[in-house]
Amino acid sequence: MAAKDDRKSVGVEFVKGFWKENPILVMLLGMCPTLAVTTSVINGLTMGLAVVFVLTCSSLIVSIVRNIIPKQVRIPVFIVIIATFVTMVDLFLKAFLLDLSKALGPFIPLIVVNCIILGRAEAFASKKGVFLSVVDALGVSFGFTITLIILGGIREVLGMRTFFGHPVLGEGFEPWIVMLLPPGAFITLGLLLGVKNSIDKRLKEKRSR
Amino acid sequence: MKLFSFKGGVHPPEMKELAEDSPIRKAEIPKNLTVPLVQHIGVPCKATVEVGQQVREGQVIGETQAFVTAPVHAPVSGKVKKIENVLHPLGIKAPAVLLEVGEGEEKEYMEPLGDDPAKLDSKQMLERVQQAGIVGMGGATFPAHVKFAPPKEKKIDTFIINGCECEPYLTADYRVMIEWGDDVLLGAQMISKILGVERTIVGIEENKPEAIENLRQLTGNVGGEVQVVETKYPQGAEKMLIKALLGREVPSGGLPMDVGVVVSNVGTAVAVCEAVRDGKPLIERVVTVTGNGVGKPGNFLARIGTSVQSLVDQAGGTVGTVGKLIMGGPMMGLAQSSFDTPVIKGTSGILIMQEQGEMHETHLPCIKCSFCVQACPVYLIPSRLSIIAEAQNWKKAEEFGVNDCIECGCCNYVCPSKRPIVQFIKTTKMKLRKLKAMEK
Amino acid sequence: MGEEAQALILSTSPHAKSTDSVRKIMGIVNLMLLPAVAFSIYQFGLYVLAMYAVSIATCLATEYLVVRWRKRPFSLNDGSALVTALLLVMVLPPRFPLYGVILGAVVAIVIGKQIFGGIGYNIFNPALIGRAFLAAAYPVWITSWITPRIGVDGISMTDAVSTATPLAQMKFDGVVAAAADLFLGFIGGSIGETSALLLLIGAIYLIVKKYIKWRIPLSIFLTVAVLGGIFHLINPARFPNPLFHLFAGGLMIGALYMATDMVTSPITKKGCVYFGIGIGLLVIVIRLFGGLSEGAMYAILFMNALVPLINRATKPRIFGTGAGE
Amino acid sequence: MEVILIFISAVLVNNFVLSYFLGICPFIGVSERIESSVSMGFAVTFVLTLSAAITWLINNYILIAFNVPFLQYVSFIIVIAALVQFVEMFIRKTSKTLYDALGIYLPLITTNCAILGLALFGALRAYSFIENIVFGIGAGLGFTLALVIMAGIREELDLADVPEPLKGAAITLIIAGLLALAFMGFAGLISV
Amino acid sequence: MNRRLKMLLIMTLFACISGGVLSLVYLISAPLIEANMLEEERRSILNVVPGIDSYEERIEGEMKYFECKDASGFVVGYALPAKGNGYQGVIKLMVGLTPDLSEITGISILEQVETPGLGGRISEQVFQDQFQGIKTEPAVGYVKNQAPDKDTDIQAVTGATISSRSVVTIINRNIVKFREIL
Amino acid sequence: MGIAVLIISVASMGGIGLILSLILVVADKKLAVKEDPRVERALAALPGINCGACGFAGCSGFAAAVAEGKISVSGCRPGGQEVAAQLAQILGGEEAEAETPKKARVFCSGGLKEAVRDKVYVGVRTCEAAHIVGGDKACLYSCIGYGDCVDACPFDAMYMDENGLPVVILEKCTGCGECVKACPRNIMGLTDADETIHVYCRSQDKGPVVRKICSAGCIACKLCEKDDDTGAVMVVDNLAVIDYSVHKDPLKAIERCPTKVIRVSEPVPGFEKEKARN
Ligand SMILES: Cc1cc2nc3c(=O)[nH]c(=O)nc-3n(C[C@H](O)[C@H](O)[C@H](O)COP(=O)(O)O)c2cc1C
Ligand SMILES: Cc1cc2nc3c(=O)[nH]c(=O)nc-3n(C[C@H](O)[C@H](O)[C@H](O)COP(=O)(O)O)c2cc1C
Ligand SMILES: Cc1cc2nc3c(=O)[nH]c(=O)nc-3n(C[C@H](O)[C@H](O)[C@H](O)COP(=O)(O)O)c2cc1C
Ligand SMILES: Cc1cc2nc3c(=O)[nH]c(=O)nc-3n(C[C@H](O)[C@H](O)[C@H](O)CO)c2cc1C
Ligand code: SF4
Ligand code: SF4
Ligand code: SF4
Ligand code: SF4
Ligand code: FES
Repeated sequence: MAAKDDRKSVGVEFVKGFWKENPILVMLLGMCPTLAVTTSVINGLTMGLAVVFVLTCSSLIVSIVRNIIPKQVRIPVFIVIIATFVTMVDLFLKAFLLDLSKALGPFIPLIVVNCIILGRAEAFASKKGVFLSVVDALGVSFGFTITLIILGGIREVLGMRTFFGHPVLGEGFEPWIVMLLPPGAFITLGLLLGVKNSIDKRLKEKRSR
Repeated sequence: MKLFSFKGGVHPPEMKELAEDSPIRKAEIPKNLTVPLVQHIGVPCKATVEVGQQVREGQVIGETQAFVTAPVHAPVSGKVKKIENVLHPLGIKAPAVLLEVGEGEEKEYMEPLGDDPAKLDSKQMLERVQQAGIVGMGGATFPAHVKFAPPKEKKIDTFIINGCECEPYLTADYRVMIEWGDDVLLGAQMISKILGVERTIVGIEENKPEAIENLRQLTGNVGGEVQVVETKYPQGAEKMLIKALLGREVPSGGLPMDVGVVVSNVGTAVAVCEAVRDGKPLIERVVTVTGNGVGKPGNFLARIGTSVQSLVDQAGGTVGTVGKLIMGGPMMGLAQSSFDTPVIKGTSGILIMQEQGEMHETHLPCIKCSFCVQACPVYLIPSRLSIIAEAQNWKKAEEFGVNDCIECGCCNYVCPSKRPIVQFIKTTKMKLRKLKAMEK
Repeated sequence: MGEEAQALILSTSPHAKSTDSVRKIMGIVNLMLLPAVAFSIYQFGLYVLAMYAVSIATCLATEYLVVRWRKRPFSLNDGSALVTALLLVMVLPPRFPLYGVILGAVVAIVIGKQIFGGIGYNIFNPALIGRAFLAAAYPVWITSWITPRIGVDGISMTDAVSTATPLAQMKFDGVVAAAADLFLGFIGGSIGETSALLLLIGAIYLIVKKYIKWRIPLSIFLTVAVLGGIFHLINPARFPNPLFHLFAGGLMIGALYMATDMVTSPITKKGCVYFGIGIGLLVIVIRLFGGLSEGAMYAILFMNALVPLINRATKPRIFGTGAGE
Repeated sequence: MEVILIFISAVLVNNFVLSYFLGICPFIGVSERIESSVSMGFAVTFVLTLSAAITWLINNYILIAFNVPFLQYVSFIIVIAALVQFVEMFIRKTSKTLYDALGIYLPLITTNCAILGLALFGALRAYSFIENIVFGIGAGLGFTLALVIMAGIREELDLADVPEPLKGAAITLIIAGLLALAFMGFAGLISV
Repeated sequence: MNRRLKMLLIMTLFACISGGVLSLVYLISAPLIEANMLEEERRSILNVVPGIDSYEERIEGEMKYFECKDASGFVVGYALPAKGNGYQGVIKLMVGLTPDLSEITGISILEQVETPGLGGRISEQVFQDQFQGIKTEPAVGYVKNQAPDKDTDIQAVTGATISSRSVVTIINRNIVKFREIL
Repeated sequence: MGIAVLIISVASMGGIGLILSLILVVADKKLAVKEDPRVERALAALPGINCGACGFAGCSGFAAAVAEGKISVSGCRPGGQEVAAQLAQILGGEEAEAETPKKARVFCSGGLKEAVRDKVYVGVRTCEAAHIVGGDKACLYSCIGYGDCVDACPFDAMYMDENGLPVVILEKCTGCGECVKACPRNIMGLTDADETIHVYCRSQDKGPVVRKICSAGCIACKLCEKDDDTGAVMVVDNLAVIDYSVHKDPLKAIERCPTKVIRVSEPVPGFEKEKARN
């Protein structure tokens, strides 16, 4: 049964987003940006950081105001809050990192629809205080970011022979363009998911023994 | 000429040459007979005799009052040695009367009714069929008197004698048609009279020209018509035969009588003829003993209860290493675990196959070649069914029509992956029946 | 009682089985491919032989490893991996790099087949998955062709004169090759697709053996011919004649050997016809209006994806239900 | 002609799911059975078309007219959310059958990238009103196509011997990848 | 308080706050974004019409173009934004022309979603540079896998004929339209 | 300019917000639909984000399915364990109190070592399928040994031992009876958790027959019946049976049984017999 949350260490709360409650690999949420922007590590990283910002800020606000919001308009209000932060990120990118903003295209605004999910999930776990909500949001969004980086890494290395823009595979390796295309994205994520599941299975077997 | 036929089906090697030229021989009666009390579909019989009691050939030894049932008669005169559970050809333990053959020759037959169908009374004949314990001898062993008395609202217009014998190896019906053609046709006329139908057809596969010839000639005297159908398994399945001859489709879950037809095996016709004309109950039948595992394949007129071992001995004993002992044909017959099982009313053949490596082959995943789909005579998708059944998704199997399967084995025969499709289907049907029973 | 000593075998009916087996079917398909394989080596040189060898070795090794890893019954000897290996090479350009062949073979077996559970379960044609993956990974190489019988003794990439396939010439330059040359195979193109004649001979034998469902290739050819003919009549200058369509590119090998792969084609007769029509339609659309010069591969893959739906839509009426005759 | 190209592009060439990666969550979630995938597909098509119209109006008559483009995301998403919620309530009240067939899928659609993505792409490309609606219909049908195909495949694979760790979402993603490979054949259909 | 009234108020309130906050953020970032955009535009124009001093945006009906002048105010060329479909999606580009429109002074691919490493190579400088000095009469053309021998032709990117052809077609189409305007 | 933008955006957002909330308010009033309270409560417990990851059309679909018991409470991925617990609580309130707990037992002792196998079975390796032709053991009442029961157990409470017989892990067994349903030979049976003495055979063959084909079966020698004084053991149809309603442990019978087919097993922890014995 759910132990009292305050007894859980902050660390645990933070770390669970990386594996046990990884938004992509476990909850299967936020797949669209995951697939779309991971053509390179830097894109994945930027997207991830954008999510970190939006999620943390909106978690903060949502957990503060949620008690005054009537049930029927809860979702619309949350959407407004999240969309506000998303717009900020977007404006920021346009102002300072135009190239990245172009590369990520409309997937930055799409954080809105993902974050409703995360924000809402956070909101209903009503036992949590403001602080733990933020920690939780940070954990989940960093889990998201790391997954994006892994995925982006695989695709960038195989698709462009580079990692973070630095050549890592020799000239002899002719890059597989397919990794940058939709099929590469789907297949890589599918396999990644498979790897995660089989590690989980192995861990479970080990524990049961 | 375009032959009558149906869609689907397969052409397994016929292998009839092993026994088709061997005339019907009266089989020796062994010392002991095992007469199971369940030899039909329906309510099992109860023994009406006691251990130690003397019985006469033709005497009733098992009976119940239920309608869907058929009495069992003593195949020979002798003494009741035991009444106990024995291994039945169906692979179960079932009660049987064990007889020790006595010296006496006296019989206890019923009174003959006459041999002119025109003069015979339908009701009396029907009663006789019931008393004689006649069941369908094509394999289904459904009590004949029930089949011949369809509910009033079903108008029957055609009676079909099933002379296809589409199962490979088997030649019993073929020999009967050649040697006892009169009896077959006479029996057919009697049944037609009972049913009150105008049209009587004998359907015979093209590969039995002698039988066709013989019956064509005889129909001149006795009446009825002979139609030739394509040689294709399972032409003899009644649904297929009706489709081939009349173009009618027995509805799913229905019976031939739903399309105004009754189908009977040639052996059944002979049994009816003998019961009416001679007052003889069903105590013996023609059994083909064949296969590459037996020395001299042949056709035997054997008493019910004769052990397989005894018949095999008379057919030259076994040859080589026996792999399978099958009661019935290779396509639908039941594998037996012992040579001690007795011949029963539904036993049309005993097939002994030498050991072959393939018999131990295990199956592969379905490669969706669709051979089975093309072969299935009732238009199912056996491949899908077998996969569904393998995944034990019983409900879905029902949606895919598993209960419409006639278990002909065509799909299984053609499958290059050697999938035990029929076994999957049988298991599923059993499971579904069990689940239904449990729901109630 | 003597005979009883040894145990009888118990199994359910039927006790007779046909002599067809997966292994035999695959074996014969392999055999029927051989003439075209041999001709392709004659056409394009020993390098192609090396490609076949590499592909076969990789496919078999991959299959073996995966099956062992999954602890499934040994499946190597069913011969299906060999079919995949041969067909994969047959749809590649004659000077495709060997490590590309390895990649394609691994993808074909692992992603195209084993991921779904191995033989029989795959949705898409494994060889075509391999090729489609290679096309997307190395789009330039997959469209680099050489003229047959020039530099055949050579092993390297450079000694052969590069050329365009008849379809590419048609598409980008408006040149239409002669049907006879196409039919006999004296033109550029993928390794195994060049000789329609040899492919047809093998396929006819397979049709007679009923190992391929004739409805599929027939409806593909008819659709392509009819649609191609209609467009040709509308604008002969822009659209080539139907014969050209039939014999150019991968249509022959695709229609005869790849669309007919049992595992990935419909199981009903009607379904096969729809499947064939779909492929024919897509081939024409892609060839005439798409960005690629050859659409057979994508057409087949796309229709593969539709097979479950086709099977469902054409599920036969169970005997004794609905409208009988 | 332009309209036709937009349509073909949205359905086949740049299929929303397989090429633009929009609406992946429901694509994975609701593609287990063919019946529900068909319903879901039509519900999405309906909402996409509707929101294509509404967001075009908002974009052109409010955001552009008053020169406040930065309110795009907020206004689009909130309008869509409220709209879908309203439609759901409406259908639920008016027709039980329609609700069972389509309505139950509506809430799922709000949080689906495809809807917002459509609105944003439409605004970005400055489509005309008609073009935007055709774009919406095309995107919806493209989504439906991919979803139904996937459902067919998954029903088939239900009984297959798929390696344990790959069952479910993983194999679905891989199949989506293979589908995307197959859809690459349509590329170039729209080129000038 | 009435539940429904509360719903109304809260939602409106949050919408207003959002509008307010966003407009503040926008006001801060707007100049930067504006500058970014202008800089990009300027760069692409300078790229395609070299050696100019100033340019001016003109709108004629459906068409937008830039009139480019040298230090003395002479029109030394035009920069023409254009777009059309490529292999996979829309290609946007800027093409620079001499004042009589007979010759291309340069092109610059602004946006494209072609296959990376293939059609995507139309964004490479080598490909774009080919267009310098290409004659536009009767029309720009392309050849494959060989050096062009006509002064109207460029060489297509290997394996990406369609993308290359699309670029050429887009250019031709817009030049024709532009001629009608001038 | 700045102020203008501020006012416009506040006004337009306010306008949009106002209109939309008006619509929703009106809809809330006019279009409200009554729901099954359980579904409603389940829905309230769910995240409400309609992600679709559960395979249902949104949270309400899932809630309805859960309320009808069609799917496990743990089907919501974003919700995780907490939601599952809440749902279980919501639904659990109405579940009936269970009677005496039952445990599954394996009523066959004829494993690979004990039972004679006199034929070779070829075919699908499940009990149900093998049962059609009789399996490979000579005893037609025996456990077939392909473990349908083990596969059917939803709680992982069974396994096959080296001797080819299923074993119930009594601590894990919940008495759901799935194994009983799965077994085609009626080998699996449910008994009260606190019963420890059972006859581990189902054979109705006569003694001499059993002797020939199984070294562990009931040979119907009737020693148990004769020598036991509790009256709880009887031989019916060649098989010893225990009458549990007698509520007495037939300890003598255990001693007497020559094939040790009547055995006493360790009590299940937590279910030790409380009633006084003999
Ligand atoms: C697949 C299959 C094949 C059959 N083949 C024959 C056959 O060859 N000859 C035959 O008389 N009955 C055959 N039957 C049985 C018939 O369907 C039908 O039950 C029988 O002819 C009715 O006659 P009866 O009641 O006298 O046995 C077959 C049944 C099935 C399902
Ligand atoms: C290349 C080829 C084409 C055929 N085309 C037809 C045809 O168009 N129509 C037809 O009825 N039979 C055709 N056949 C004959 C078939 O081999 C055979 O009649 C058919 O498969 C019968 O079996 P089925 O209808 O059960 O599949 C063709 C045979 C071959 C070898
Ligand atoms: C994965 C893949 C991506 C492709 N991308 C492009 C592309 O971006 N631009 C293009 O013009 N053609 C593209 N093509 C099309 C082929 O390369 C086509 O055959 C080529 O345009 C023909 O030109 P060629 O005559 O120069 O070989 C692509 C093909 C594939 C398989
Ligand atoms: C007629 C026929 C055609 C086949 N065509 C192919 C093919 O195009 N590609 C392939 O990988 N395997 C092919 N196979 C082999 C085999 O069916 C295939 O590997 C299965 O899809 C593996 O499950 C073919 C087999 C047959 C019998
Ligand atoms: S599914 Fe049944 S009826 Fe059809 S071929 Fe197989 S056994 Fe015969
Ligand atoms: S015959 Fe066998 S392999 Fe072929 S489709 Fe049927 S079940 Fe599958
Ligand atoms: S299936 Fe049920 S009764 Fe049988 S062992 Fe498992 S938990 Fe116990
Ligand atoms: S107990 Fe029943 S189900 Fe279990 S292995 Fe034995 S026969 Fe099979
Ligand atoms: S991230 Fe879920 S639908 Fe796009």
